[in-house]
Amino acid sequence: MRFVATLHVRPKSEVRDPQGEAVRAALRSLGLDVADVRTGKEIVVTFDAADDVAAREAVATMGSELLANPVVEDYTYDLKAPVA
Amino acid sequence: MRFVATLHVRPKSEVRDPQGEAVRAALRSLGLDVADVRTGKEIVVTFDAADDVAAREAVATMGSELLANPVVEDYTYDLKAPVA
Amino acid sequence: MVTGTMTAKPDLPREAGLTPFEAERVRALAGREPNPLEWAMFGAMWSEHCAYKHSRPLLRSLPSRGPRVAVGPGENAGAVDLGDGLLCVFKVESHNHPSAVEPNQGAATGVGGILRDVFAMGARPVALLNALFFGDPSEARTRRYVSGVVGGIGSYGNCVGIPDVAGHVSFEPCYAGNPLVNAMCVGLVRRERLRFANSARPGSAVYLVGSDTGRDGIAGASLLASFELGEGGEEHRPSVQVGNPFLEKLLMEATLELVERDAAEAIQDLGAAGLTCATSEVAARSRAGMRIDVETVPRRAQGMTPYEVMLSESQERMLVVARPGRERDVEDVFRRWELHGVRIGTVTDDGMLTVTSAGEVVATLEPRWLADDAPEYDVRAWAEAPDPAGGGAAEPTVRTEGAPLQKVGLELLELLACPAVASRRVLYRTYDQMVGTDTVLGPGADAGVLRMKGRRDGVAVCIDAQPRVAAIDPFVGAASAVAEALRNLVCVGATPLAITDCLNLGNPERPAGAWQLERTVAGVKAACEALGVPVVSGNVSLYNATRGRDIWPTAVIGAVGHLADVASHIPVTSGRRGDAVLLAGSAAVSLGASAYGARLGMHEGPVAIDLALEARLHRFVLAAHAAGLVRAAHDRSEGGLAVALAELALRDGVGMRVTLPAVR
Amino acid sequence: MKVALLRYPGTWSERDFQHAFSLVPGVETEIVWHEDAGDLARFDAAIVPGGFSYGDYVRAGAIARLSPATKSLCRFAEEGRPVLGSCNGFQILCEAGLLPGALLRNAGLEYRCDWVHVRVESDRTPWTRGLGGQVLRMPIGHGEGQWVADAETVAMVEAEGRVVFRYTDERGAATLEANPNGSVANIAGVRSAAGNVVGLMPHPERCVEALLGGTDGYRVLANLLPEPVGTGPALYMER
Repeated sequence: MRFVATLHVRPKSEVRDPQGEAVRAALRSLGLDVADVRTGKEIVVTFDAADDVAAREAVATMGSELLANPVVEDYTYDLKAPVA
Repeated sequence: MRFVATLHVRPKSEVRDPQGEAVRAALRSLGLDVADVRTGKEIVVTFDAADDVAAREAVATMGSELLANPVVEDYTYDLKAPVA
Repeated sequence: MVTGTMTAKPDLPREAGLTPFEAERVRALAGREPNPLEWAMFGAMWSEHCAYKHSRPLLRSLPSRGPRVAVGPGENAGAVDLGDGLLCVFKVESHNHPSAVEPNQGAATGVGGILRDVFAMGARPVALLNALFFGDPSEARTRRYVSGVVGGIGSYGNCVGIPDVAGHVSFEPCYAGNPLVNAMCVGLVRRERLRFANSARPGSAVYLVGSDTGRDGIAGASLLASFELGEGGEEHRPSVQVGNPFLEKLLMEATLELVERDAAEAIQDLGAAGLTCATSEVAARSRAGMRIDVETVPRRAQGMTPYEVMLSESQERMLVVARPGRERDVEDVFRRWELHGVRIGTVTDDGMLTVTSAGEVVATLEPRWLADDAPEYDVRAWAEAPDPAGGGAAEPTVRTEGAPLQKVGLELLELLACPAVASRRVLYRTYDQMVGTDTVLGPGADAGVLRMKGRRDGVAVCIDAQPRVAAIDPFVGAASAVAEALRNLVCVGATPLAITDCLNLGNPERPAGAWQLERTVAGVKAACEALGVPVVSGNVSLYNATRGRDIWPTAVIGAVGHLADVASHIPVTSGRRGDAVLLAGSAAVSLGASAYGARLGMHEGPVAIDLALEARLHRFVLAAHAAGLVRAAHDRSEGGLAVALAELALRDGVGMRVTLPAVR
Repeated sequence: MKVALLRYPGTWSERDFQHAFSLVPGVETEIVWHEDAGDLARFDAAIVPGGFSYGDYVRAGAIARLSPATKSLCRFAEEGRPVLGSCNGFQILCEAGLLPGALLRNAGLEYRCDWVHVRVESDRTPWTRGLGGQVLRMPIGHGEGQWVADAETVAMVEAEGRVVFRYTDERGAATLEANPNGSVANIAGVRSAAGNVVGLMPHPERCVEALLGGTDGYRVLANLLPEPVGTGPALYMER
């Protein structure tokens, strides 16, 4: 069965985000009253798995093995089951 | 008033996504049956604006002026109004 | 009355990383019980990483004087005189433990730190080099380390815009769980622009400039590098430092402009132990006091305690002491470079480092206690050579006697493809080697060569190590590393001026670790004396081990040489039909510690080095260069004679017909 | 002939361009800090040098686009005066809308520092006059150099002869192996409709002296002079 998982990978809150610092400064230069910016990655994976359980296991592997670096990043995901 | 906007910046469908191609290859090497991968950026901006309308204008400026390059990217956003 | 803001901890000294003996010494110096923040400051400053407790007694024996030496060990970096008032500033540093925790950021912040050491002296960085040591590349974990570390070095150096011109990479099993990342930086400065950390005067304003202070690396580098990763490696994880190379570029330009305008009287970069180290070192070296208020320190996180502000190792920060009356100029330079620079205190004449928070004194210690009075441990007291296995093994049997020719050819191809010998181009291709348009010879050559615009002379730089030899005999390994670095310089026709060294070793508290440290320093000393080259700067990284197994003693040598005329290096195909191919130096043949042996699973002695012969060899090659007789010279290292010949032929696209000398 | 070398926070090859132009007789250069670039009228040409402006955060050149210097650069370009953007400069010119397309991360995601060959596809620009069809050898050093655009733009750029440089082998053939970053149709540089604005990923300022491995960059920079000059100085020239 075909699934679509969207993984959101964000730097851990206590870890510094230089890109966020740069975007905040740039947005302020546009005259916007910006307090804070955090940047992260969003990865949309279209894949096949036997069933819902297998799909969740696959996404967990994607997150922990490759897409998020556990030392400096956390990840969440939402999984869209195939259209009935 | 304080708002939190989350902008999702994604490459246009017809444009290449070198990161997506690399991630797809890597996930397949982990033995996952992956058909397609699209990578994008997620930018969470905490900012102040007079009201909801001003907030939406601010986010539109962020997207079009800096965070997305219209030649190769589209962006969507969701806006969390301040907690009442 | 001094109050601590931390809740009382059962054993504060131990928590800060101090042994009971060291805690007693602290109490004796302070004449009272320090508060928790003060214990943490002592713990960071008396860590092995900052205080070199186990190596200082040995390092004093290294030769550090010479006609060309402008700045010797003890400063942010060493310097040699290139003539006409131009100095070459350089140093190598290790960032091993942070790179084991997070390879990309660990290596990137290692580059950031060594760059700041050089421009803190007022010198403009002109070249970066690195020496990397990994486990077996067939393991997935090693490949992750390699891509993380190389990616980190490239992303940082390329963004700041400093060319990477030379390097060394070793793949040996002992580094599998503990990779080594040594970064070297070379800079240039006019003598009158040289800046130190020892000229702060009472009354002068103290500024902290650069990135906001966060909780990253809380006592990270100083604590991390003072314990084996194996012991509770987990809870060290969160103290990861993240670098911002863009901010580093602004900080570099601002610092160099302050020096140009002569608006700063003392400059110090913030590295291990953060603000605690910078303030205590500037105060101690200037024989002055300093008063700072942590509330003025710009912060990135909310609710940070004075403890966290004083121990944070956030990257890209400098301490700048303004010349009296030049405060506005200093602040203008910060603004121009869009940097956040804040006055955090004043130099005083009461001989005390006093830290206040919202008007309340939270720490007051003599700077000297922190910067200079850490105990020293002479490892010779318990050094002990490991059992016979450490000695030279029996003569390895050479099984290839009279092997058919094509088999030898096949073996050469396999040797050229093995990790110890294979080209590193796939790695250095991801570094910018040409920014600055001064790179005459880059990675792949025997040494990097830089021209200096407006001058005819040039500078040659290289970085080398011999871990396979040192694993058998640490003395010979260290001496061979020095010899190989200088050999690479003379191959490009450069006269060696001085070296910087980074000694990466295991746990010095164990007899074998202590012996290896003592023999390694002795090897560097012997080679420097025999080859007439001083050590002007350096670094020691101890406790490199995984689950109790030490890495091989790894002396990394960075060398700088001088070329009278760089134009003679116009890159043309050097080999021409009919040119003679000569082997100079020792024709002795031994498979000891060879890459060839490694492929067959052999890793035994004997290993030896004839330093007198080495010195004569260097003089010979330089004389031949000076007489214009040499088209190309290449040194025989990993892979031996066959590989050296093959590399030269490949590089210059020529063939060679060679008859081997009689084997002795 | 007075040339402005724009400098944004994070730019680093303005000094390399200054040195390169010092070897071209009759050309004077001035490094212009981005905050002081309000009026470029006194200059005859402008260079947007390489570097990591604003750390290349978000996208290479994305933040530099917002700087006041970029707005006055657009005015300068609209007046028809010669503008050359190399590497980060090319990215900034695309972000600013002065040139078509965009620069994505290299295929394979790795930063590449190498020598490449490029064929001059259009000589209707101040920078490539007299060089049409020639194969130049120049260095590249970038991580985001993959030029892309939508199908219509690619077709237009090719049809109107607005491709200025194309990655090729040493004989001038635009092969797959010669493409270092995956750019569409091996495109290494394009020009504006009027032709006065040119952007390219390679670094001409890094190859103006034989000492550093090549002089083909000299022929691009020296093209600013009234009559085109031959090959660059064979040896390093003391200034």
